[in-house]
Amino acid sequence: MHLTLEFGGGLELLLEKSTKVHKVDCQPTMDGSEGGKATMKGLLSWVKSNLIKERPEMFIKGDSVRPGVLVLINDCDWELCGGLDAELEDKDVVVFISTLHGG
Amino acid sequence: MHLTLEFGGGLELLLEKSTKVHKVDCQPTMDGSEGGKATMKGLLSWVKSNLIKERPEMFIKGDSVRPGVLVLINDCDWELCGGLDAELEDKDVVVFISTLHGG
Amino acid sequence: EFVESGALPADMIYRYSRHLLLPDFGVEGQRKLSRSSVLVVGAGGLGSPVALYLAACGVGVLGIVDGDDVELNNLHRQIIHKEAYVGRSKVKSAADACRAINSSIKLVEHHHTLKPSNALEIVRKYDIVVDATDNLPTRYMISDCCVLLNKPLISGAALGLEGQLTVYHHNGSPCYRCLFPNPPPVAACQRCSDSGVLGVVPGVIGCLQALEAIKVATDVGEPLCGRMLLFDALSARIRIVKIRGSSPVCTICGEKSVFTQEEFQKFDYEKFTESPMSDKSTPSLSL
Amino acid sequence: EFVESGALPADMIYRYSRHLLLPDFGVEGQRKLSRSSVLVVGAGGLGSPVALYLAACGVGVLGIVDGDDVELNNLHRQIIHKEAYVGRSKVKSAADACRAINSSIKLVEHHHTLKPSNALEIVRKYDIVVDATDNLPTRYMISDCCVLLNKPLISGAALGLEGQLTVYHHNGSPCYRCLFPNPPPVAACQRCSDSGVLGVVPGVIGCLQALEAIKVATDVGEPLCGRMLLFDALSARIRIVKIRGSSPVCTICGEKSVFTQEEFQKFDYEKFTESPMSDKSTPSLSL
Ligand SMILES: [Zn+2]
Ligand SMILES: [Zn+2]
Repeated sequence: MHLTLEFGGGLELLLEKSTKVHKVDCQPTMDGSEGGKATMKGLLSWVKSNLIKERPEMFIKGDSVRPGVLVLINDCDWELCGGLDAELEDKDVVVFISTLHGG
Repeated sequence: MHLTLEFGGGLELLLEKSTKVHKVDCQPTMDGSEGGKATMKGLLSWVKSNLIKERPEMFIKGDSVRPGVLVLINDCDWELCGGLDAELEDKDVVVFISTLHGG
Repeated sequence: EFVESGALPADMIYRYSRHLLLPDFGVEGQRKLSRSSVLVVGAGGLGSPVALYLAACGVGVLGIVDGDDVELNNLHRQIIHKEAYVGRSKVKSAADACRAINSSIKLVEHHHTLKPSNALEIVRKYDIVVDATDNLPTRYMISDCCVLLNKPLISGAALGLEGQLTVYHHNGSPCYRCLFPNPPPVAACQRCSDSGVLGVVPGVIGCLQALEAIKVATDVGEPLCGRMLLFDALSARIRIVKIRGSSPVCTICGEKSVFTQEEFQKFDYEKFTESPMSDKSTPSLSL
Repeated sequence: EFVESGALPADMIYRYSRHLLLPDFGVEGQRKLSRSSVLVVGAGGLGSPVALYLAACGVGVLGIVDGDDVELNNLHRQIIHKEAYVGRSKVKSAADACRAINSSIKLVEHHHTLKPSNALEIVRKYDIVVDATDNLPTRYMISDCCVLLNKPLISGAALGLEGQLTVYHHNGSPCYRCLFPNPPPVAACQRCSDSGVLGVVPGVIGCLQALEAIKVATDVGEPLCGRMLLFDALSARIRIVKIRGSSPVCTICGEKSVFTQEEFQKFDYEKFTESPMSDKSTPSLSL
């Protein structure tokens, strides 16, 4: 499936060339098959393996994102869409953004 | 078809209760039939008849919008989509906004 | 306190005439503003435009709290401070600048660092709190304090070329702990002094904070409750996203919260976040 | 002119350290800023934050042009002016405020109303122009002038509770005439003095104008070329939309344009728009 993944608030520094926007084609199902349900859980695992180039502990903690990271599916907090179990559809936009503290 | 129409930059003053966002169900074809092509030309005529409550000359001039009004179809200048002949699809968002000069 | 009732005084009508002409704002909006009190925590990059615009627009009482002094390397973004104030108190500098543009409002200078020991006493006096600080422990502390005292919190942040903005604990919106129950790892706590910030980015966010404070004070428009604004200066993109509401299981604002003012006063926010409240380190630049 | 070459002077390194730390900006960005010159047309609601943030961030030369004097009813939004300057020149007031926050940049005061007769001569001296004016004929005039002299134009506008922003005549973006070849009917030309404006709305747009000017000056990021930002303060919604590019048939910037500097100097912008260039009327309020 085609997904647009965006990283911000400093998370982009964990990716190659600090690129913020990634248009990807992936099967974020639990077993990587085409048939299964694509979930956020599967996507996190895919992102960790395929996009994160350094310090994965700055992105993942346990099987979720680390504290201080907001996850948005189509501009909506993933907590409102099912969190790790949220199902993804073709062309969804998923944003990972680290909260800022400066001022 | 379902359309979201938004008015801004003062154009909302021409509408009932100065409401900016209107979710409408209409057939903006040239003859109002369900079969024909829905175009911006048809929509302008529909808006003039159904939404504009006063001073239509502040919205329409000839068969187009008056000078100083930008028209956006799904966040894109209608000049890039065919102008009056641009075809509309179900769930499109059309914005009419008057340019501001203050500062 | 500042405008008793009925018509506004003639000098106010002239000063705020451009507000009074606004159908959605008008005399009633201006009167509500003049009766409101707003506390700005931090007179830095965010606090500069917040304080200037809130003073200019005519809030009744504007409190500013900051324990730091003005430094030359603040001036690239903290436009409220003049070179002549370098080495002097930020609060004094900011309050003097606000008085110079509007002598008709009441300015209160709190020349301390906000801490659990003094926060309740200070915050209690105000209707609305603006978080314009620069560090994580203070952000948790202000949010907890606003929940305990039931004050709306206009929270902004800026770092590098990005900014974020939301309104906490108002109209069902979450508190900071609802969104971030656990603090991030220390390595994720970048500050302006570590990572830099383009000066005008806190300018944009600070202006938007002043706007949200005005909307909350006057009950005009839809404040950013349950929504967060994400600003990316480099690409000139702004996203306004829907975020979760107040969590029923939040340890601070949730239904079963047992967090008290006494506990607040003893809570060690620096230990909780493993991060210091003050940000006085000088960056080490090798150019 | 202001920084010769090689390393930045030590006082600059300290003052701008938070910019130098930014990987996307750094020493090269700061050096480009210090070598750039920006003209701000209008020292009002938009011009206040534009001038303050451009001065603070360290542009090399900042020119301000405005023929008006400070009035008390400006102060609710024009945060660059102090009460003490009421009745005095806006340009002097704004330049003094900018000098107080950054004495290391060059400030140029143009105490005139910008007109076809003087615009070419003034605009010619600058790299970038910021339109922070408040009326339609001046907006057409500045755009035409920028096309003739090939300068990027950072254009902002604010009225009521709304604002708009784009960058004209840069990287293939349109000029004002490409978008609006014909002026609107007179009745559509509302001004702040007719319709009011919430003070912080031009604050938000002005900060964003300063940001776009910095991006154009340093060639960092993607300026708002071929895009327009639409800001609705009441609902806290911001839309960034795609607009047409420069039109090949535009009478001013198009391939076959025959518009000359001589014609520009004689062009009657007030007659073209049926609207006056100055905005000194006092609103009639019956409260
Ligand atoms: Zn909570
Ligand atoms: Zn053109």
